[in-house]
Amino acid sequence: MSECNYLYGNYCAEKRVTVLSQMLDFCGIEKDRLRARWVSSAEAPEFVEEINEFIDVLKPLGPSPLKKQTSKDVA
Amino acid sequence: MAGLAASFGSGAMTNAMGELETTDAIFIIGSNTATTHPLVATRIFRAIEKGAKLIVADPRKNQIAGFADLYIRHKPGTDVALLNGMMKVIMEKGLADEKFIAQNTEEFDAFKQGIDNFTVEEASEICSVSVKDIEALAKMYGEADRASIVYCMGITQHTNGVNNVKSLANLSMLTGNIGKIGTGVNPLRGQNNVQGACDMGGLPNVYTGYQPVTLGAANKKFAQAWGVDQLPTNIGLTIPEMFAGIENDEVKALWVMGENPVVSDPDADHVKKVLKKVELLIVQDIFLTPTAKLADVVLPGVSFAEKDGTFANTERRVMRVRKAIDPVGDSRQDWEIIQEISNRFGFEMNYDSPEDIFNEIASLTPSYGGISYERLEGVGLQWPCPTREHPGTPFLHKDGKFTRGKGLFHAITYNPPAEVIDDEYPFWMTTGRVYAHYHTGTMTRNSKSLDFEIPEGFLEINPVDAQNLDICDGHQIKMASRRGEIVTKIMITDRVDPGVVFMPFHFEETNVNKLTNPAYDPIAKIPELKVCAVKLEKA
Amino acid sequence: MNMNDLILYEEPRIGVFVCDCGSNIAGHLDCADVAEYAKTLPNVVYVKENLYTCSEAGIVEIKKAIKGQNLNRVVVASCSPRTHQPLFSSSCAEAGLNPYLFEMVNIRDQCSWVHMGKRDDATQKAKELIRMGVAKSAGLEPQEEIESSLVRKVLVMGGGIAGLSAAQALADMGLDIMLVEKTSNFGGLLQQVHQLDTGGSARALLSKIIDDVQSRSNITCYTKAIVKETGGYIGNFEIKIDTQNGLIKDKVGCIVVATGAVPLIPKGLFGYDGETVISLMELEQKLKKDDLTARRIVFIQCAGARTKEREYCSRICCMIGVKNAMIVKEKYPLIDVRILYRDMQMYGTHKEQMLWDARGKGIQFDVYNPDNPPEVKEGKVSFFQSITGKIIDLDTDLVVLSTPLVPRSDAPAVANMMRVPTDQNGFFLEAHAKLRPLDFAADGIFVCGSGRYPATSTEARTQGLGVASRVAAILFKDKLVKSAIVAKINPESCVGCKACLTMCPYEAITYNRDKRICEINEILCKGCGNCAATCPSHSAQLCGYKPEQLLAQIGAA
Amino acid sequence: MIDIVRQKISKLLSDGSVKGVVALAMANGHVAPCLFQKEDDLEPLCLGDTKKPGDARYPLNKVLITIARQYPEDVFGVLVRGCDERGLYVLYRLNQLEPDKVMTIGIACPQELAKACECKKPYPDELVAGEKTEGITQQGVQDMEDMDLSKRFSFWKNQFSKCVKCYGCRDICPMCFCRECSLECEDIISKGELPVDIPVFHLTRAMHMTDRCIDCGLCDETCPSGIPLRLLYKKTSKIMNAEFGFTSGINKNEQSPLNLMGPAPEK
Repeated sequence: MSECNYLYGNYCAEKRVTVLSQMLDFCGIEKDRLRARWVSSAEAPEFVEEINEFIDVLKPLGPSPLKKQTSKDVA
Repeated sequence: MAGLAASFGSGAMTNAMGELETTDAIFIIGSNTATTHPLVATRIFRAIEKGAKLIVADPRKNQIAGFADLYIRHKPGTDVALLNGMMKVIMEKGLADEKFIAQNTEEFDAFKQGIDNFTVEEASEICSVSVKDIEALAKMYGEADRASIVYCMGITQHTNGVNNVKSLANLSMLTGNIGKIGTGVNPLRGQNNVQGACDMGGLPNVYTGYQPVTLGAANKKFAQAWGVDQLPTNIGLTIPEMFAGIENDEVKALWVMGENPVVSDPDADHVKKVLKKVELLIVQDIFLTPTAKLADVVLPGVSFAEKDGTFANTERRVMRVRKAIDPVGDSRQDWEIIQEISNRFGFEMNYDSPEDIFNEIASLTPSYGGISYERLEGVGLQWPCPTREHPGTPFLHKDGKFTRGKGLFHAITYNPPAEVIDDEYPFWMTTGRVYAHYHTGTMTRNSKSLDFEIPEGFLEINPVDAQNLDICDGHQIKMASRRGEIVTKIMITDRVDPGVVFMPFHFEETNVNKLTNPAYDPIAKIPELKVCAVKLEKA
Repeated sequence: MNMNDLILYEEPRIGVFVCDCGSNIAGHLDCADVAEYAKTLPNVVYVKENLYTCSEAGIVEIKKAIKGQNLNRVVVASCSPRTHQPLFSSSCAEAGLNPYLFEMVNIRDQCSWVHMGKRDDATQKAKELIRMGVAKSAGLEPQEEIESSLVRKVLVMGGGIAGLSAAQALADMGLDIMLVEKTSNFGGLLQQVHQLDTGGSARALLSKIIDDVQSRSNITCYTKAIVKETGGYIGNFEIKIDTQNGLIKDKVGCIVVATGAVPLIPKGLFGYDGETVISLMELEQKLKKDDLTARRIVFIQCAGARTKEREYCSRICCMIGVKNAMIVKEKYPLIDVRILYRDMQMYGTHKEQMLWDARGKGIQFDVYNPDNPPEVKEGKVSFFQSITGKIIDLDTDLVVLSTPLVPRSDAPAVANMMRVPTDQNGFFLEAHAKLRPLDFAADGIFVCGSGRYPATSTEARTQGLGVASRVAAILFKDKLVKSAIVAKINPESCVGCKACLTMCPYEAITYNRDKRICEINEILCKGCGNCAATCPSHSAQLCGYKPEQLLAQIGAA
Repeated sequence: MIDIVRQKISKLLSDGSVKGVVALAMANGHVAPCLFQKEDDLEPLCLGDTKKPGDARYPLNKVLITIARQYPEDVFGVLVRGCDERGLYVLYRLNQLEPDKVMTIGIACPQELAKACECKKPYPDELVAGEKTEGITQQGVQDMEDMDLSKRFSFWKNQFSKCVKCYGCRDICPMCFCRECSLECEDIISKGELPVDIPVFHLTRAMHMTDRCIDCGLCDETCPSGIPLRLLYKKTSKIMNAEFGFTSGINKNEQSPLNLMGPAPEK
């Protein structure tokens, strides 16, 4: 965590993600749909692993029930 | 108004807004409630939370339709057919309240005969709604213990407007959903004080409280109160009649108070022509509206925040309105302007205050007889309130005792709109409102944030039609009717059916009322703003 | 209106350059197909696939296209922006295009490299990444680089070997140096050392350097002096030094922090008493004075290191322990020397060789278990020998504790004054251990020597020289030119809530009391975007990463 | 109670310690915010809630911010309840008001009002008039958390669908002071559309309220569509408390963990 190029940026982001994920959950949206991980640009394998893991979590959840339809159905 | 008056004897929302929360089914037809009447919508949402069923019938799938248990999309101008089809089902399924009909209504047989000659299949054909849906609609409304009807301009702004309303009245009487809490036929008023303006005789044929000018006793009473020998007994002119009068030189001067007919009235180009023709045009408003721009004299009125007096809202509730700030600049209270002009014409008015005027209203108007400023403290009173002891009337026609005596059934047959689609003008066009704007935008379009929200007009069109016209979302389209043409951007959406387009009328720049049909209902004189035939072409 | 602003009113004309990177990219995805796809994207008017876009030929290609095709945005899809963005954007600038209208898409590190063997997927992903980059580039705005003046003078804090070396090298380059030492003597920790690991005398080395430094006309030396205040920013630091002759105020362009570290005094550890149980540094003193009387010496490594309080490895103590053991053995061959250790940290071939030589000299090494540490009792060290499973008692008359270097007690105060961070152990934390080892995150301030982490004299000297070259790279420019990727605060909408101010790690934001708004010092701003993420009214925005630009990129995903 | 308040204001005005006092006045038949500047003009002073609890509450601090922006050198008094005082603490923290430019006239809310407001602390730290009454324990967030996920989803989807985008929640909010609002930023919130982006519109506001909301409940009172907005913001407060041990507006000088660099503080 202490390796952020901008010193504390990731800590600050993490705090906001903490709040947001719980708010999503409160609104009935699976909090697993939001994820923050710290992977440096030099860590390609870790990045792949993280993304694959995330995909494994996301797939069973299916598309978001809020996904916008292309046409606007109500006004 | 006229339709309800004919059926029930009183032309107003029969029940109180709050009662919507106590009902089992709400049938909304021709009302974009969530957008135009958010406070009524709030009650409806609460009702839904309590388990009430919501039925919405509208040619356009508006916001509140998203909450409906059943949404019916019928063709514009086919309300009577839909309602008759619905009543056919109700009668066939034995959902009619025969006891109520027998005890409290008249002319049922004539009505029944009309319905007998009509089939659900015909209704389905005319409205382009499946038989199954009409049956579901009938059952959901008919089976509810208490059911409320809510309607608005989608019902009234038709050449068949009065018939539409009478049909809704028929429906409520047929199922006994009238004269009880949580039932009724409820027209939503478009402005905060439309009801009040009508109550005050802002119609060509009545004094306050709907006392006909043709009625000798009323006439005499008012003459006496105002200290004159005699008052005219002939009925005045409606707006279309005034315009016609200007055209044939019978009307020389026009005083427009808080209206913007250049944008709001059908066939706008014609309206403009007429207003230019009239010898003296006086406009009283708070902004220099497109109509005020044509005026010879502009009188500065006051805004809501500077007003003092009473409003009567959609549920007949008379409420105090108090100024928050003193009138700005040279502007004056409307009553002061009227009084001043009257005095200059030689008829002395010497009212001291709105309360002074209100006391006169109460003394001359039976339905307002028991109301005083003192009693209006708090939440106000719903008329009729004839005596000082009367608690006001949340809902009308209690226990089937209609204002006119018995509820009157009307046999109504379906008539198509005044203008129908053909090969040359193949699209049905209907108009309405959007949430960010109010009426002709005289106020909302002067608000930076509201105008930012929706800054320009747009035409809603079904994806199928857009594809056929080979036009993309946000692009410009030329739309023409027999009366004029406009160019506007389009919004592709399946809120509307193929063959039907919708456009809001708030925008002077893309004034859809240049296209609308000025043909009006023969009784109510309300023009057919909600349906006309147009053609579309890529701009 | 200048040319740059005019671009905002032009339709974007985007040129896309897809790089094969030899086989690095083209080997794992279909670059030709990607390039073909790029042609279909909105506003893209020119697409070129290159074998190596970063080659001379590739650069010429970009420049030619900017002029010939009248491009006003350039997107290069290739490797890591960290290494190649400067090259491409400066090439754009050479062709007359504002360098901030350049956008880079990395289709190597997170695309071709991670999807090896999935050619179709990688190709598809590259297309999507380019689509996102193109979408963002259309909204890019030209930026003016930020320039400021430079004071060609350097403050070096600390007169140890690191600071001296830095001062020396900077003086060689002709810069003015203020060398500030807190104590009365230069030389730092090395003054206590007897003999260097390389064999030479510490004193000889030091006096040579100190004499040289003191003889330089462009080095002003201050002893018994303390830096009281630092303000300003790179190129223009304002400093106050408390000297024997009173307070000095001056301006310098860069600051070198070489404040060093101190050995841990092992009070309360292994019966430390300073006489029969001593520290490594005390042993150095004894060697210096030549008064070693012991016959049996036991070294205990990692004394007070790698514990709960001090988790880190001090790195150099193993080497120093072995070095001193060898000196002892050389000088007094009859002394029995044993070293008890947890694991030996003898990095580099030279030190590794030392270890073998030490064994050859008869120094005995034994492993101890930190869970069951050696015990020092009256004339005896007992420890558990895990190979034999026995408790071994060693008779001894001198125990030497190899203790770690620890941060100076005033390090937090220095960190606070300089507004630079320290790590969890209290050592100064450089901007990036691998990519920017001697820089602080705050521009113009550098670190060398043991203040950064325990270092040998050779390392400290090397770091000092390294810092000198980092400083020179800045101070020998005509003027300071800084990336325009900085945050800006819209004075119209700012409500002065100071949320950004508390979030800026570089202290680049100040509150303007008169205007009641927050303002950004663009020289100090590093473009991290913390303020933009914090501002409730979007008044703070990061140039080149505005919400609309990022959202266009996301929207195209 | 009102007499004590009137005396206090009168004193502040007469001894010149304040330039004016922002409080409530009964004028033209309704209660409205008013800036009192002369001790002789205190006749219409009132405390709101003339008829029933919550009848006339106004974000007086918001009025005060507007005035203070125009007259930054002057000291003003302001009538505060418990919630208003919490709001002041946050506004000090966010530099919208300066503590030494504000003098509070604190009044405690009667139990009835505290109950109607579901107020955790119905009195200010600095009390001038009224009796301290018990805070109310809140159950709403817990109840919502106890529902299962899909129920929560449909609940909020329905609630958010009712929004008519009137911005009443923002405009009444004593903690909203930005000149430009994210809710009107086209890049985030699509305009001209109803229902508003679900849940983006309301969650955006909630995220902005995370370390600010002082749980006064004006948003709930104002919303014409009856969306339980306060519940949403209560949840953010609960998270802030559970994760970072922070409660907005409870301590005068406490910085928000979201505005501190580095990792979350130890609980």
